[in-house]
Amino acid sequence: MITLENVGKTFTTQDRVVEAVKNVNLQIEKGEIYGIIGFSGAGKSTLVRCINLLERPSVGKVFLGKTELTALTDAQLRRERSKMGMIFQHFNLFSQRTALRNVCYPLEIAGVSKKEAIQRAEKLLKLVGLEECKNSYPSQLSGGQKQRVAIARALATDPEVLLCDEATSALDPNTTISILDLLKRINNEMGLTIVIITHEMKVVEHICDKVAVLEYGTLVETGSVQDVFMAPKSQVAKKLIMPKGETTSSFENNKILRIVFDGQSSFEPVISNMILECHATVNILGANTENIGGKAFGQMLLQLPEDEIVIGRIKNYLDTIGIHYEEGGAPFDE
Amino acid sequence: MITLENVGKTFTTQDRVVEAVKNVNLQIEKGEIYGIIGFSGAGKSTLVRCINLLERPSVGKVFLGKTELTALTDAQLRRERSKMGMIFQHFNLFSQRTALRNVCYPLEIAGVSKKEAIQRAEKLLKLVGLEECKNSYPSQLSGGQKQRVAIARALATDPEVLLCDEATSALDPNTTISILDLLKRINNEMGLTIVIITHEMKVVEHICDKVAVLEYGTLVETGSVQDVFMAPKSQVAKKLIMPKGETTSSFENNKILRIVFDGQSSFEPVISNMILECHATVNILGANTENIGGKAFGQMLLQLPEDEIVIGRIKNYLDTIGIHYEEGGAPFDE
Amino acid sequence: MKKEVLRLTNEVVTLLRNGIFETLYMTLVSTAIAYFIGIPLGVLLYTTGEKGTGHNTLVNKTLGIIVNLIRSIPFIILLVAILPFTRLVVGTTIGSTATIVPLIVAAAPFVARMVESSLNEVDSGVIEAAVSIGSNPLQIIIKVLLPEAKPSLIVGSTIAITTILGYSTMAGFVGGGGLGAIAINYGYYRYKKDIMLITVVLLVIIVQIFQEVGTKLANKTDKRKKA
Amino acid sequence: MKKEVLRLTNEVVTLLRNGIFETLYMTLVSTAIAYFIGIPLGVLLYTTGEKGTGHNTLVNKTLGIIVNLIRSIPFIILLVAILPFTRLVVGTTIGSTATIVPLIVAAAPFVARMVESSLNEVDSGVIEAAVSIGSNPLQIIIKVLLPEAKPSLIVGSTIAITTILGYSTMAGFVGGGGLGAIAINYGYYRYKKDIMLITVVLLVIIVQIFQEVGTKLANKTDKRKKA
Amino acid sequence: AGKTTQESKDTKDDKTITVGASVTPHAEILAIAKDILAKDGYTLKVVEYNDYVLPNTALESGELDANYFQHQPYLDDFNKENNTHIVSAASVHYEPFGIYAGNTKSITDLKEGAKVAVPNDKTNEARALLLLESQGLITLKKNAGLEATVIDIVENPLNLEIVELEAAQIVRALSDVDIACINGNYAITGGLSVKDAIATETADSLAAQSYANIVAVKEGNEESGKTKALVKALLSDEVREFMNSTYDGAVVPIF
Ligand SMILES: Nc1ncnc2c1ncn2[C@@H]1O[C@H](COP(=O)(O)OP(=O)(O)OP(=O)(O)O)[C@@H](O)[C@H]1O
Ligand SMILES: Nc1ncnc2c1ncn2[C@@H]1O[C@H](COP(=O)(O)OP(=O)(O)OP(=O)(O)O)[C@@H](O)[C@H]1O
Ligand SMILES: [Mg+2]
Ligand SMILES: [Mg+2]
Repeated sequence: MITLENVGKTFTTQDRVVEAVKNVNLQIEKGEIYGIIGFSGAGKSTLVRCINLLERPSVGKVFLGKTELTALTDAQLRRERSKMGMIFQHFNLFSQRTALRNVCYPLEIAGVSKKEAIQRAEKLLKLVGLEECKNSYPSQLSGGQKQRVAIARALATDPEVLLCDEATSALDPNTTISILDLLKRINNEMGLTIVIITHEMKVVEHICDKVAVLEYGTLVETGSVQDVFMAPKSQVAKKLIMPKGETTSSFENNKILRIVFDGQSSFEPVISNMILECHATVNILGANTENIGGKAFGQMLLQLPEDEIVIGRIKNYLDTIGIHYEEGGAPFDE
Repeated sequence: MITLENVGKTFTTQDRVVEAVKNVNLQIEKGEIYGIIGFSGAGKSTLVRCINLLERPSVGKVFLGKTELTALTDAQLRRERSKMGMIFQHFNLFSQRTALRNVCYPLEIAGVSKKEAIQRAEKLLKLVGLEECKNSYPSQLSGGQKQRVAIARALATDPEVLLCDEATSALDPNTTISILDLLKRINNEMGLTIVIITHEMKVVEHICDKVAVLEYGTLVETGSVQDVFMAPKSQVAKKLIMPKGETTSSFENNKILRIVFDGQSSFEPVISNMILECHATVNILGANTENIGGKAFGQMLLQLPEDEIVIGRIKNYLDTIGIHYEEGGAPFDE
Repeated sequence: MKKEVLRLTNEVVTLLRNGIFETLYMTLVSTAIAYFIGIPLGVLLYTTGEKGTGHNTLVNKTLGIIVNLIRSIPFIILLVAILPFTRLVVGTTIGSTATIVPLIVAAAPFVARMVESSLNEVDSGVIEAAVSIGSNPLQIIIKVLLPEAKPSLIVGSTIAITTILGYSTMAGFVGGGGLGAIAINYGYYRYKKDIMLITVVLLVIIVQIFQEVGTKLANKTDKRKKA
Repeated sequence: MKKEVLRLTNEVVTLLRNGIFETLYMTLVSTAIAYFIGIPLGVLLYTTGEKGTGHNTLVNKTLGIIVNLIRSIPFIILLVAILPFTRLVVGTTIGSTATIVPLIVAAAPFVARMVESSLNEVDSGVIEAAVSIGSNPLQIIIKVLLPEAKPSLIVGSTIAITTILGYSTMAGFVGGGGLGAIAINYGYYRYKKDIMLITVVLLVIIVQIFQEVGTKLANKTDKRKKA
Repeated sequence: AGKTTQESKDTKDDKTITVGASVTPHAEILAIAKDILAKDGYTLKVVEYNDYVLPNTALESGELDANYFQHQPYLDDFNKENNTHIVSAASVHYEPFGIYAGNTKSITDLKEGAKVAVPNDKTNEARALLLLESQGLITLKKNAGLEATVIDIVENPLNLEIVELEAAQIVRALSDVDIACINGNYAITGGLSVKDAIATETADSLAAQSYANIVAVKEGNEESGKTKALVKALLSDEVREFMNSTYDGAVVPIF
């Protein structure tokens, strides 16, 4: 669907020459959700802006399907652009239009009748949870509301390609998930190709098929999310995917917790869920569990981290899901 | 340090009356790092803007220390404001000033000599990793670079209070952590009070002492991060802190992995780390591990989720840290 | 004496009533038409300019020189120079209607520059947003540039209308009448200070009304600022 | 006949040289001083206005009316009305220097409105940023409003200087000279089309230079747009 | 009158004569006088005005040594209104006023509602109206005299539409009116010939006498060296010769 051939973009300012994008070759297939990650200033926005030629590459070619965008006349380029929606890092909403009329804009351009445009725009605003704000102007919206208007606007004309420059950066986790699910659904149903810049790895994991890692304008790693996230090769990817400081609990103390599964809880990955939800690292000293008729029986000995908050959280979690536990105790010696 | 008394703010637009903030009472102590979370549109930005009276509350009083800000003359208010730094959701950089001169601005206002201001600004830009961009104008910076300039600017005059409206939303995880560490350090060293709006729960966990949860302009929960994150009471807090979709792996299959600790790896929370880093949920069917001279011995039986990516990632992780494993196998029956 | 004053008052009232009418007629009609010409001209100047979406140095320079040419010519000379044109358009070279033609010719380039400067202030981000969707240049102009610049355009038009009202003062040269001509003919040349004063007061009131309406409208139209 | 033309040419050269000098002198000096007065005035209009940081209806309205008052008075009447003032300031009421005084008086309110409209376009976000730091009103004006509006102010000044050059044409009425007066006196009153033409060409060149410099400067100063 | 500061300033440079004048024909006539004055060791500086007020105010304030643009009735009126003290030093010429044909070729052909252009400045307008009255087209109020304006028309049998235009503009608007009253000098610079006029002020008329253009100076300066030199130069044969040859009857010397 999208092909970048040796694309490069250089900015020259008074005292710097920034090669924001360097010799990038990239192939994005139809229906793919392609994540682009990299440190701040890596050139992600520039790269994506090169796709719809908002930024004309200094060198290289850009193709949409079989069409070389970089070789088109203005009129032809406009036709190709109308197949692409874009969500900007800074939203770029029309300040003099209401939320509703912002979403209507691409529909107007596409020649949709006014009535139809409004209907569709209202539906889209509802999808992103903004039906109440439809008559508000951008200056009257919160950051996340603006971002959602931008998302609705980009989706208005059922584009074939959606370019997202941090489409969920201003959204809380819940809204983020619902927006991502929305994108995923459209991707499934309509075969929408999505290019998504993000610095939230969860977003990549949640919806991307492939991912490209940029560093100083260069593509240092590309591949399926599976491959890259499973085994990041480049230093950057490793840093992005497993940033330091995530799993550094200390175990100097000897807080031991004995958990007893007495058939009360169904056989579920209790410990995994606990670790993930409490963001806690525990040391499994011993375990002996059995699945009897879908119920969990047995016990498990955990060494807890030092952090009191985490310990509290773990206990609270176990209380919530109704698992018995005892503090202290030595490793069992069956 | 900061006290809000019955603060409310109502916006009236053509067709909506938005009570963006309703009857908020909040006490933020000196040296505290106070997180404010809530869904998009909850009123977080408005609330924080009420603290330095960028938004004058429709009702209620705002105190900084013992001073009632809402009762001050303009000149007095200016003096109080000069003790507060603010990072805006949309950065609000001076478009006609370079990065360096943006950071210099508050110093100029504070009457610092030009030379000194530049020195300090350069130091700050270095701290946020932007020494190279110091002569670039905002329009020549990436989203994250702009945000970091805004952070440096807010810190320039060593304020007593820092108000952050999503200070790291445009930053990749690594840069986020380094910025948060920077804030934490200043907080420790200088007793800086920080109010931070964020939708990244990790940010709250990483640096906040206390947290307030807003919903439709109302404070539905406040408390130490420990308490709130350990046992969120309100529905909103629960949703924010444990958003759905995080831990829904399926275990319908019967992928079993036997891990053997043969003294090669040091005694560390291998499984916890694996779960966290691979974002995987595994079911611990059985375990028997021993700590002998700091080395791990024993074995563990894990039931893996269905997702091939996750399985791949887990294996890759184990390979990386040098732990042996075998596929298949039944629960051990020692 | 008393009778004289009364008599005068009656005539003066007619004079001033006509003056007000002529002034409003000349100013409003020529402003309207000047905008009708000036907006496309200003848009063209902007879009063919360095930052415009249809950058074209040749067109831009040519247009710029034409605009500057007209702007450089003293109004009286312009008025004379286009007499044949005026006669062609309105069939006469005297009276308020004949004044409107040179007023438009003089005002349109001014308006064009004002429009150009307003468009200059439109955020480049929203233009990009429109471009990225595949809007054609005309759509960008009509649906983005002009609406986004609306508050600034309205403020500009307040300035322009007052300036055009100033030009219309010279209407006296060609028998166009209007308050300005009255002020000059009666107040200035004939030492009727009272008439001059009344006329100036009327002019101030008219300008003030334009200003108030313009400012109110601009504020109301401006959706960028918080309430 | 030939000799006549030659004699004329010699004289005309002197005439035009003086004209150019007088025009530049009047225009530049009065524009400079008009800005000196107009910027604070425009800033005051903006800051006391509805969206300004020092909103004050009374000051704003009063100032607005004064500005409109001066803007409403026909230039010739203004010129006469302030004759005593002119004499007080420059010691004479004839010549280019004497013209500068009424030019300034007429131009300053115009400049004030142009400045006001430029400031109107400054992003409210950056003003908030400055306010949040505790900047006082003067600092906001000098360090934020004016610098942020700089490109727009420069474009505005190009419009203003051309308008003031237009006003200076009327200098002929008071014996102030300048190219405009030459064009009128020779072209309009004496039907010397050739001199008029040369004069107009010179005026166009001058305006064109102002325009080029203004546009270049504005583009160079504008750091908002991408390269 | 004692010596004012202006006078003492004048004496500082008593070889430069600054004269305010209308553009045409006054400034042109002064250009001839300039050469003559040069022989007497005087430098003549001409300040051109398109305006009838400022040359007098500038003269009163001493910035001008003399002016040359007006006639006695206007001056008297000006002195009265502005409390100034300007007097005539000499009468130089007069500009016969004429009615010229526009769309209507003679006065007798004028139809109901015909348009008649007149100058819009005070003295010229009155002159034009008086001329129209003398042709029997309108009747002016008694005593209206030299201050007559359109308002003072009491009888207008043909219901003529009087259009007030800037004096120099009338020639250009000729084809838009039926007839026009035009100053001789503007007629001639505009390409008309005085001979073409369908009616003119007679040289012996009240108007011709009253409207002689004068050299005016500040009271007390009538006998000053500068004034004498200026008057002498203006009333010279060269100037008379120039007027006759250049203006073709539109500017008539009266010396
Ligand atoms: N100037 C305004 N006029 C009208 N409504 C406003 C205005 N500013 C904010 N609001 C409304 O007030 C509510 C709270 O806005 P606020 O910006 O405080 O939200 P927020 O919690 O910061 O959201 P986000 O996380 O999306 O930035 C929203 O519903 C918004 O639409
Ligand atoms: N117009 C410009 N002129 C000069 N330099 C620029 C310009 N635009 C971007 N840059 C530089 O190019 C580099 C890449 O910028 P880009 O916006 O693509 O980064 P990014 O990966 O999107 O970063 P972020 O995650 O912070 O948004 C940065 O170093 C930036 O400073
Ligand atoms: Mg970016
Ligand atoms: Mg917000």
